[in-house]
Amino acid sequence: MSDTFDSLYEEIIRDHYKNPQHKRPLDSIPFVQNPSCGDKVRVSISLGPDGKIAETAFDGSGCSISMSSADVLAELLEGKTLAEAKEMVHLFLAVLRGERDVAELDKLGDAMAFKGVARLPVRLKCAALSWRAALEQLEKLTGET
Amino acid sequence: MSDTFDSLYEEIIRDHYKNPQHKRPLDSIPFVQNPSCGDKVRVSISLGPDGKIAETAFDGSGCSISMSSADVLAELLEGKTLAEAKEMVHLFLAVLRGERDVAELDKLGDAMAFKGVARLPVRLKCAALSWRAALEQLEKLTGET
Amino acid sequence: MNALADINQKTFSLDFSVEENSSVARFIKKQYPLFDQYPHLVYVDNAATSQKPRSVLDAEQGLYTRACANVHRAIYNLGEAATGLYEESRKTLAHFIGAAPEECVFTRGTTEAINLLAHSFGETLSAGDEIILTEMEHHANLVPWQQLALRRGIKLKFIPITDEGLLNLEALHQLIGKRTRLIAMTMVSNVLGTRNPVETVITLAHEAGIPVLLDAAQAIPAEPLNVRSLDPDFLAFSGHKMYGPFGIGLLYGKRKWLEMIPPFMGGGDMISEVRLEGFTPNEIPYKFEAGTPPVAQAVGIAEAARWLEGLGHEDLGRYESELAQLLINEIKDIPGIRILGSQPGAPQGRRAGIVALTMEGVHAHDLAAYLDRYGITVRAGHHCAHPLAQRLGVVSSARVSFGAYNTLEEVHYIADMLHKARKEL
Amino acid sequence: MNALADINQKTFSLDFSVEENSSVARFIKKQYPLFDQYPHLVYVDNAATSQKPRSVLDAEQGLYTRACANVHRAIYNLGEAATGLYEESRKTLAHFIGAAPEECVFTRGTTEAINLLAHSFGETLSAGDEIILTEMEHHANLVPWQQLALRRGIKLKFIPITDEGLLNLEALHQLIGKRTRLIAMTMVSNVLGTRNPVETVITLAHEAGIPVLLDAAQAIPAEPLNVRSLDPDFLAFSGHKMYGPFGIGLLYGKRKWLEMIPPFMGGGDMISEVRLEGFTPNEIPYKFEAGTPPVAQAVGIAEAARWLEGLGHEDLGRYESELAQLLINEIKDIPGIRILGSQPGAPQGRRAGIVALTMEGVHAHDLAAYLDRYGITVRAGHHCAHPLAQRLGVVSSARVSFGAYNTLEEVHYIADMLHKARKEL
Ligand SMILES: Cc1ncc(COP(=O)(O)O)c(C=O)c1O
Ligand SMILES: Cc1ncc(COP(=O)(O)O)c(C=O)c1O
Repeated sequence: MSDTFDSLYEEIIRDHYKNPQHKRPLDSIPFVQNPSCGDKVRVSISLGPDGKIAETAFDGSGCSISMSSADVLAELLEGKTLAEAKEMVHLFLAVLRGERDVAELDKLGDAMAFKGVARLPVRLKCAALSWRAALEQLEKLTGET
Repeated sequence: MSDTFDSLYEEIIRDHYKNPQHKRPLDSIPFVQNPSCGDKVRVSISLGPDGKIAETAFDGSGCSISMSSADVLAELLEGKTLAEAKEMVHLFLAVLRGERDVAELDKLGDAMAFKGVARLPVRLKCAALSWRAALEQLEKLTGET
Repeated sequence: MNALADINQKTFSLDFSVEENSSVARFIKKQYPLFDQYPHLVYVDNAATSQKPRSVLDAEQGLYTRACANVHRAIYNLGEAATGLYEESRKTLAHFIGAAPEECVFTRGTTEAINLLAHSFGETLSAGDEIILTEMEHHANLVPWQQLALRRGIKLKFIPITDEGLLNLEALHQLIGKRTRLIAMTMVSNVLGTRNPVETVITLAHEAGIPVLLDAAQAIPAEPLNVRSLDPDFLAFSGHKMYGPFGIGLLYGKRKWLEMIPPFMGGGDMISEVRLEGFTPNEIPYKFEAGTPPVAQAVGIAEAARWLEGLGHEDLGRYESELAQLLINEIKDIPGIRILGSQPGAPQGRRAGIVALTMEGVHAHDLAAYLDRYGITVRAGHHCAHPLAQRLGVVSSARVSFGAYNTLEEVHYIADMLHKARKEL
Repeated sequence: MNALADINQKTFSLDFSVEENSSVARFIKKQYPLFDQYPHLVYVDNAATSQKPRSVLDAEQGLYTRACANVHRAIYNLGEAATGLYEESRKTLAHFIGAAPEECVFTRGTTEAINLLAHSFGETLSAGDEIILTEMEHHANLVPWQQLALRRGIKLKFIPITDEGLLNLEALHQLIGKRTRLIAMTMVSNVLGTRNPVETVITLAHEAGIPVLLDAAQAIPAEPLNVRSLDPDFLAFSGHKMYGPFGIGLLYGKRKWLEMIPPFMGGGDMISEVRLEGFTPNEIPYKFEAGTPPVAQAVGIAEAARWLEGLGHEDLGRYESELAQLLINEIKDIPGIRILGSQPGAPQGRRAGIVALTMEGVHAHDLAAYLDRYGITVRAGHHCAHPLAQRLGVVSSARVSFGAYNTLEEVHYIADMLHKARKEL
């Protein structure tokens, strides 16, 4: 991966971190935590009348990777069906686990900025945090509908 | 240590092993065991009217080192006072533990044949077995007198 | 002997004659720095520990010289590299035995793995529950259960062995009862060399809903194991007996079991959250890995696994069995010699490359010391299996155990020296 | 700086200026193969693990290439050599801390040592008994006691800390009671760097007849310890934090305690005799060393101890404290920076070479990742001390911790990069 790419990715990550579009105080949703640093995040997902995701928001504290990743996630999920959303989240987590190729992140909008992080076994836990939180919510919504 | 010495030592060890002078069936004395191989030996010490050791015998099963060492021990103790005997046993065990110089074994008759063994951390446990057994008996006798 | 084989063949093969495989072994021996040092050493104490090939030593050193950092929490590159290598090693071992990485817990060795279970699995048992072992267990798979029995009032039962050193499977049917909670047994006896019919035991046990722990310390260097097809619930082995470093081993456990049983040791990495009042355990396998793990040794055992796979793992085991058989043939008529365990043509399984023997009138220590003068390293003692020694009526025996670098010539040489010992001792 | 010192000085000295000691450090750095690989790396995560000097790696390799065998039961020469080296290593470490060899138990590290005690010593306790810890313990000296508390109904009490990160010794008087059975505490905090007044605690405890366990994981690389003068009842440390290998550590225990408490793990070497019905433990220290020990790693940690002694152990610790103090001076005025723990001139003890800090508005992960780009390895997180982090009101902090190879130039460089980070992040 070249330096130019790296800094493009960094730019995306920094932007979502410094100017998150989907961060707002939430409550009554449990936090998901990263035991190794104490970072925590929770995600709320609400469906529209068409059964598609109308709004995704997050809340929490953490490093630039975990917070920007949450913002990217929120942006990505809006407008998707539950099935599409789950597939995307599974794909992202599978890439981080090394089970699928990093190139597949290209399918996930700004999430492609985490290609570099996917090679870092410690930091990928930061990146995964909000996606794990989203998965819990998506499963819950699927159960309810 | 030269080969000539080594074989002199071996000669002494073999002789005590093949033709022990002090081995006979004993009973009512507990065996002392070497956990790493199951070898066991017990030693009986009897005092004469002069308070000196009149007879020492041993009984048990084990390798040439443990059995010859027991015979050497028995030979050495006879005729000694309890105090002298204990000092000798302590010296022998201290040499094996590496706390005193092997050259000091020269003071202990045929026990000098175990100089080579003293360098072998595993086998020195075989050599020490009967001396540990003797020490128990000597302590007991000291308590009684 | 085929001179060509000496040059071209680098893996064992069942298609080879024993002479050809022996020349592979000669080739392999060159990969061992210890044999550079002692070219004439006939090292046949592989059941105690194996020698380590250069690639394993290099892998371990490489971690120290290129990626030395503590794992799991270091954000910096060096730490990411160390964590990556550590987790890669877990994946390599998982692949080696057909498991998922999270089912693989790094331990110091077989002993720690079994103690972990005796505590963690043990905490799920109640007084009166029963565990079935065999009469041929190594102390590592006996004492931890005796300690558990004392702690929690568990009852231990033992599958008896026949005079030939084979498991009496008939008896197992009687032993299995309503309170049986675990069968824990060795796959290969470190004294008898018997390869136990663990497949049959596992089937029987699972029919009765009982989990099985296999002590694979001796099996792992001798045969490829696949936990999906073999289907044990737990499996334990040590790195140092499979050409890997000291201080590392593995406990495999089926996911459902590892998730169910409580953690063993407490400390860093095994927790998810800690308050002064209590803690929440981490997910598997980390829940069982307290404290800084042996990072370099993990990299070493992974390299050993790759090394074993690369040289024809199964064929190597067969070759070692063959050497054992040849040795037995050459020494069985020495007057007063007794070979422990099953004799040629025994019904159950096969004998691993292990031959324990006694020579009448000669103490095993003296035999070992005698052979050592001729550069042959055999172990003498009870081989950490007191009850088995008692069952067989021997105080101590001398044991020859083969590894990947032992040759046919060495077998002949050992046999000759045993004949000589008979005359001279 | 004195150019001569660069060439002649190979040991740290209190008589030296910090510049002179720094040139010793530069000399020492050359003994580390990892720094050959990465000459510009500024490794300051020594509290997590230290790098290993060539002599330690060579000692470990040497065992494998010259004396690789299992220990304690091999009659042959190679086995005697391995056993000899292993036991020599125990003696070296015993001498290093002023103990008798049989009071020194090899473990995987600090964590295993403390878990051993929590089980073995723990078995001598009854419901309602109390153990005193502190609020600044590493999880390794907290979770094992929480587990014990759950198992046996033991009560844990905590010596509180002041806002400055010092132990509140007044409170200790209140905590000691009739049911207090142990005080277990860290000698040096891995977060705050505080060197606790363990001498005072030990005196107090012994007056009340209570034994004391010291977690010396962070203390051992920074100061020579003598268990006869310091007089703890137990002491634990890890090899990998004192320039030794992973996978080895030590538990020291006074003879009377080790003889009294039951064994922990079961297996080979820790027994004297085994029957199917039960076992008799071996003598100390073997009673606590079940299974094949990490032989090569024992040789490695012994070499590390010799290495530390050879370069001026106490003076090295002082030098590291000095570096920490200099770093604090250079960064304390950065806006929004908070240095955790005691500030210059604090009454109790001194600060080890550890500086944990937070920078307002910048997450510790991001700070660590930023510094990593400039080749500086700092740890970010809660440093395995959740309760302490909570007490201090910080989620995670970045920690700089110094070792024998860190120089004054590195301190300046780190300070510069922290200033730069403040501007750029
Ligand atoms: C104070 C303290 N205690 C215990 C430990 C645990 O040591 P290890 O992980 O080597 O067992 C550490 C290191 O992480 C420590 O800093
Ligand atoms: C069958 C068996 N189980 C367990 C062990 C114990 O292995 P370790 O000492 O590596 O823990 C051994 C080796 O001594 C063995 O042969």
